[in-house]
Amino acid sequence: MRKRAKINDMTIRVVLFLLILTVFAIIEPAVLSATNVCSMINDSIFNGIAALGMMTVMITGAFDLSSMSISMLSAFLTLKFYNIIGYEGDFITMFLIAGTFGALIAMINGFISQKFSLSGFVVSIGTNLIFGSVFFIFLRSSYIKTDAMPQTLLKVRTTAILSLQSSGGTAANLNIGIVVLVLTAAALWLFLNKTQLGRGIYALGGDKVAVERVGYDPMTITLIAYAVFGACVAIAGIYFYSNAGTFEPGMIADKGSDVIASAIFGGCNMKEGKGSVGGILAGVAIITVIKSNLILLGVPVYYVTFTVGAMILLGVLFSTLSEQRLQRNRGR
Amino acid sequence: MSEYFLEIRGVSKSFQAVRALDQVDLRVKPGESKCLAGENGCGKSTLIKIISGVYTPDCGEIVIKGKSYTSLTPTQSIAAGIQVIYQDFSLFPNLTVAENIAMEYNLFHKKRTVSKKRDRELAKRVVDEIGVPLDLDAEVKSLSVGEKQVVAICRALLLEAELIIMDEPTTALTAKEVAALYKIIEGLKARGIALIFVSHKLDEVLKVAESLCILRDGKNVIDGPKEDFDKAKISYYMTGRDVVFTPFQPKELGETIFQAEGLRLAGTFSDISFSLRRGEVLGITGLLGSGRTELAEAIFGLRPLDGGKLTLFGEELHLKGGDSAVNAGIGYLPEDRLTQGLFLNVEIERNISAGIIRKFSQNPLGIIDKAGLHREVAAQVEALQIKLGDLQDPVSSLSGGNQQRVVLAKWLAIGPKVLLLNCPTVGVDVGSKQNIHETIKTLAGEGIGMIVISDDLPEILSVCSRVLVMNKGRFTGEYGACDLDEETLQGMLAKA
Amino acid sequence: MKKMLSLALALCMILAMVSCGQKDDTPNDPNAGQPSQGTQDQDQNKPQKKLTVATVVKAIGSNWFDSMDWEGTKWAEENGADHHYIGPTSMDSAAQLQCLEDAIALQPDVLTVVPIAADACDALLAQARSQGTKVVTHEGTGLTNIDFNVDAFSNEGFGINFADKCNELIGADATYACVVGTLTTPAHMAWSKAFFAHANANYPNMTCANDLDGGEIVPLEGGANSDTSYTMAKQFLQAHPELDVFYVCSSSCVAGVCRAIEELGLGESVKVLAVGTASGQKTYYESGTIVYGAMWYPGAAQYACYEVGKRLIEGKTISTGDDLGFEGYHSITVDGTNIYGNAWLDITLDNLAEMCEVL
Amino acid sequence: MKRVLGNKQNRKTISLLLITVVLAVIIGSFNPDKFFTAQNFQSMTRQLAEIGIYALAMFVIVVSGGLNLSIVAVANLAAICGGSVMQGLILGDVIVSPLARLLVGLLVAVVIGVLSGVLNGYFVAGLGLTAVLVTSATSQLFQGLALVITKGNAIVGAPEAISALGTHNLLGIPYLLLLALGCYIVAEFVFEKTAFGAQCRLLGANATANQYSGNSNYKTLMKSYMLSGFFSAIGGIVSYSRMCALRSDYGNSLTSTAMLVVLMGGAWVVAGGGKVMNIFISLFCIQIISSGLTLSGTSNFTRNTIWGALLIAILLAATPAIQQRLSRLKGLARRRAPNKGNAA
Repeated sequence: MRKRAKINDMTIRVVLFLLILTVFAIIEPAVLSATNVCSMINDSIFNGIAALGMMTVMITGAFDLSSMSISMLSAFLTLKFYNIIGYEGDFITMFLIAGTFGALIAMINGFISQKFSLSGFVVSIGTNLIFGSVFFIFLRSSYIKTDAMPQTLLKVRTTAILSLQSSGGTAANLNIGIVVLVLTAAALWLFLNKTQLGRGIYALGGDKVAVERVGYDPMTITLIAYAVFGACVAIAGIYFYSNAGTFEPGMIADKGSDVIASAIFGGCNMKEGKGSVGGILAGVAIITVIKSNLILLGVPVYYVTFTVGAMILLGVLFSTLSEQRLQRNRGR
Repeated sequence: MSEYFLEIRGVSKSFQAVRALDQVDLRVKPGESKCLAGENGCGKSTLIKIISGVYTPDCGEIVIKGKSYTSLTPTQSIAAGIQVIYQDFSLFPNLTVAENIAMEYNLFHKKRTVSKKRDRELAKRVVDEIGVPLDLDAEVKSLSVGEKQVVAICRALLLEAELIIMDEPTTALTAKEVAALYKIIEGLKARGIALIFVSHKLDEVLKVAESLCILRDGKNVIDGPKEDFDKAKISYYMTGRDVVFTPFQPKELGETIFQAEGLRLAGTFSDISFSLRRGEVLGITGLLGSGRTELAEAIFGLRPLDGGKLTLFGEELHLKGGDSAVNAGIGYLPEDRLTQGLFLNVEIERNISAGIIRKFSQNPLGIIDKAGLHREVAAQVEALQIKLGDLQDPVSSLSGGNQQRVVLAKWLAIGPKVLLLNCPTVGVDVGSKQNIHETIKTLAGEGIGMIVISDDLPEILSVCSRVLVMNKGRFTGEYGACDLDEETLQGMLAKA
Repeated sequence: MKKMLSLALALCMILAMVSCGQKDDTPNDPNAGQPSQGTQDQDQNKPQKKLTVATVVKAIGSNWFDSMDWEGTKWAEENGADHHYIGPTSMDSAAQLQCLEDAIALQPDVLTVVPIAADACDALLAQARSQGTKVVTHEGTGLTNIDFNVDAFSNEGFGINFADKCNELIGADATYACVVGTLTTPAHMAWSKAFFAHANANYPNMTCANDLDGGEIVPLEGGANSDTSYTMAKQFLQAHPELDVFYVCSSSCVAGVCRAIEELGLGESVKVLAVGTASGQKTYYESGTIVYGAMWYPGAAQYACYEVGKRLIEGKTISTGDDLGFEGYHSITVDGTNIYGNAWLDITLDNLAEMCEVL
Repeated sequence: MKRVLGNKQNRKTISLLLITVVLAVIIGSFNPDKFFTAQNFQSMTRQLAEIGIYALAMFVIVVSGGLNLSIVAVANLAAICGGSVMQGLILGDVIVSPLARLLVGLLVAVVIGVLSGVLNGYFVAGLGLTAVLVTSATSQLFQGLALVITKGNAIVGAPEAISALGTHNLLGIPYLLLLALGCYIVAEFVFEKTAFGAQCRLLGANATANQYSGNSNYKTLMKSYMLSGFFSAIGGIVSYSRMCALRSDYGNSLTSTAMLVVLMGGAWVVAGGGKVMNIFISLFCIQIISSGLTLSGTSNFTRNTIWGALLIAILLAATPAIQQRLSRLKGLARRRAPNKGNAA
């Protein structure tokens, strides 16, 4: 009976994703061309990694608004670190260093909210302001030119793990970033489902009092959850800034709403400590397919924002109503 | 090696000014099932927390299998074979049954990785031992209260517990589930596991315990074998005064106040008909899943009826949820006090006035007549003698009994014509329970239509004048309270 | 309710009294009858009083606008003035308005503004001028309550230049598409409209791939960062395979559009005419995706603005041919309240290294 | 005095007031002759009036247990529709006289605000969807709608009365501040005196218990979203009066500032809590920091950091753990210096 329930939550999201994709493909067949598919996957990399991190914290019942400041700050510290040691960076250490910075920064949120029993959401509003600006008070300029960026990092955007010539003469390049997304998702899935600490995160989300009685230390679990959140968001951040080729603090600010939408769309439920890696990937797929095809479909420039808002609303309506219908005919 | 598994000698504990335990002794032999009884606030939960290592005692010693400790940590307590099943079971609703059972075992044995297969095997072994069918893959959220209890017991057994402490195990259970629990307890005793059974429900105490230790205000009152106790004596020791239950005889029966004909809610209950007359207290009882709570919520308008008619003083009622029931004068004391009945961290005054805000703000701007509201609240508090410090204190600072009186005050404030009470004395000490029963009877006398829905059979028998038995969504019988006793009523519950 | 009313009024009274008490009677003459507590500019021997100058940019934290801080400080040292560099952390006009109001409260002698939404600042600038501040804006086309607006070049000229470059480098029958930061950024819209009008007039078989709304071009919106312009450009390229060139007016969008072109392997067939810092788009010049770019050094415009302000205070008039003392502004052209320098810097592959030094 | 200080609610108000005054003095001293001027007072109060009304729109939803991310988009849409009517762009021929256009424009703006509340309310209260996702989706919906109406270019100019509201003063006090003060008095009245206010607080404290107390959550939540829409519309008109122009992408930084102010007013700390008066004081507090720091020549980065740090400090000071430590310190101080006469 549980097997059926698990699949059902996922099937609703996959059905919604396929529904939107087929409707788009009917209107504009180019949506399913190799180029566009690779392009959509590339667009989903940042959202995917960040949403995975957001989910880990949401499972413990906390909602964090400072994700973009943490990702920006970790990227900045990583780039400065490379400049100081004069190393041009590489595809492995860039993510490890950024992830560590992100984990350390995010753990501050976790510590304050757990130690003083404040809601994570409330703390994140304060720390979002601090993380986003504390380092730039003293710097003459918070901008890093392309020349000053570690050169190998700049190659991230042109490195494709799969490139083929699509029909319309446009190339289809699958960016190496997808490997990072897949590895992060796999690692997080293993951690959350296969390790005792990972189950502790679900336990903390299930019942804050019982988790201590069973033998977990709530502070450790909270710090680990925030560390995973910080690491994921930081990895997404360094990936974003390597693609951008330059560093400006304000660049990443408005990407936060998509990450939150993907997490909630992916079936993340703070009250019941629910959330799964599969659900998140489906949520990210839905948000990306909505946001990355409208111009291709010829939606006039003025109507894009309106259409995105309308589709997210209808999508949420669809998944909630079908979930409620499932709940009812399962007799619960 | 002393013949006792656990000995508590002269343990005291106080929090700031309050002295919770004063030189308490307790002895449990392996395989013995002892009941620790006492009113709410007598210190029994503090004593459990000391045994399970959550609190450290101010003085005295804890001797486990001859080894003496001045204080225990949770891990030491578990290592010594002590397991506690709390009243809320402390399970994880979002995780599966197998995982809930195996989690503490894995943590205790410092397991790093998790394998679903291993968890299922561990869980299966214990569940088969207990002999209660459980779906190991179901999420605990979807289980009934009885099933959750079994999961908690299995978790304790998995850690080879030699002493299991159960805190108020039967409060939320139905009669059938309580019977199943007793069978399990027999099984545990047979395997030499000691049992401490904390309860304030007299009938449970007599049925299960071999010996009894009663506490009052943090001190030992009496400790001895079950044989030399009966119900009256136990309540005397617990409350320090004589508590007598007499069946309720309404003085005179007035005209019909409330009429229900052919009520139907798809998949829950159908053709429910009854009438309520002035002065009587109608009791509705039935097992969990008999639809009694759904019926109450339907009458209160929270669940739209699929069929049937409700008439109050002759006029037909059309309930469309929200405030329509309250406007018509129907009050409902919900089953779960902490989440449905009260606003926990909100002041007592605002809790009591939650139902009558509209009544005291009839002017166009909706301005609340604060003085009038305050007078009404004070009157209710006075009428129900609610013991409280200041009306502005949060309601969470009150004892269980007083909290229930606050919810009752909330409903009496709306001047109800009909009052539905769903398990009115759950988690309430004997003294307050007695007091609430008296209040129900006096209210009935004053002409308010009283319907008590409960599965606490002694309560039904002592408060109600007429009893309707409900099973699987149907009324299976109507009886006068005086020609009924507990055993016959118990039998009828299970009958289809 | 009474409690609330009394508290609120008390609060306002305290602040009002405190501030009025300190205020000297004529706000725009900062040092007449200076209250007793000594301030550092007490020495009367300097011929004219120490100027306070302030600049409000679209957002702080990017090289483009920080250069206005560098040149502003340099000008202030040369002219013995206090320079204030003010701006929001995120490019949002509400945040900029708040910075602008604070800047006006500084009662500066010269105020420079680079408006996110020009008409949003118009009302406030009227107040600034009423208190005697000289308002000299940059990228402020469409503003009325200003003394002067200084631009490195005339917007039409800039747009027309790009149309000519498009014809020269891509071909007379090129299919082009314009990309702006947001549809509400006046300078970008002016350049796109000039490009469109000039192309229609002089290069008839050049076709515009953008939507048209009543004969007017509706450029693509690249958003404030390179990621949104990247996703937008990828889709537009697939929807319009016939496209030959993007004219990208917003410096923050150029990187995104170029990345999209290179990722779709269209580096040979689709080119970019870029506006923006050379250093920010260096790799795309080297890869040949950007065939021609132009920029101006905002720091120079800042220097010119302060210089114009100072001359206005000294009662001088500004006329065509004046020299504002900074490279590109040695002989300006004045057209109404608009001042154009010829501080337009072309960027091509060969002068790339030198341009990267500038910005 | 002891009774006033004793009550926990008042202690928070008094401490907030104290923090504000102390900050005013400290930050003012960086650039006294520019900070303590009527000019600066008016500029500060105009700014905090705008933030204040958006904060009210946010507070209405936070107090009933939700979050409204669409307040700015609704404000822009309401102002754009109202402004277009005022400028005669829409129904220009039907309504000719400027006064009629002004009044109808205001009415249109308020109606649009309330209607947006109905839409938000329908999804959150009717269908029970998460408020955060619904309002962030409707925010994009309303901003998109505004973009469609304005076709990207701005509506320039405003009727004389509107621009006067934004710039003129009455006896030295900006009209905007008086408008904001009016809104706060209305909000204080609603949330302290009326049934709807009490209902909102109960709904915020425990939605299930409110339902089981015979109160209709749907009606209360719908009304609170409509009230939030109403305040958003007024916020839109205030922004319009400050800019005398209308844009679809104005002000998305105001949402986070509004949340900051509502939080400082103590809204989230206790579910269903937060007093309108505390929010009003917090407004002055953050505005003094913002304007004071700009006048003293430090960048917005410093302002954001100090905002964040002050918020965390206020949150921590309210937690029981710190309060015990504080009371122990006070106890220590009292024991060491036994004060004469009054009972401690």
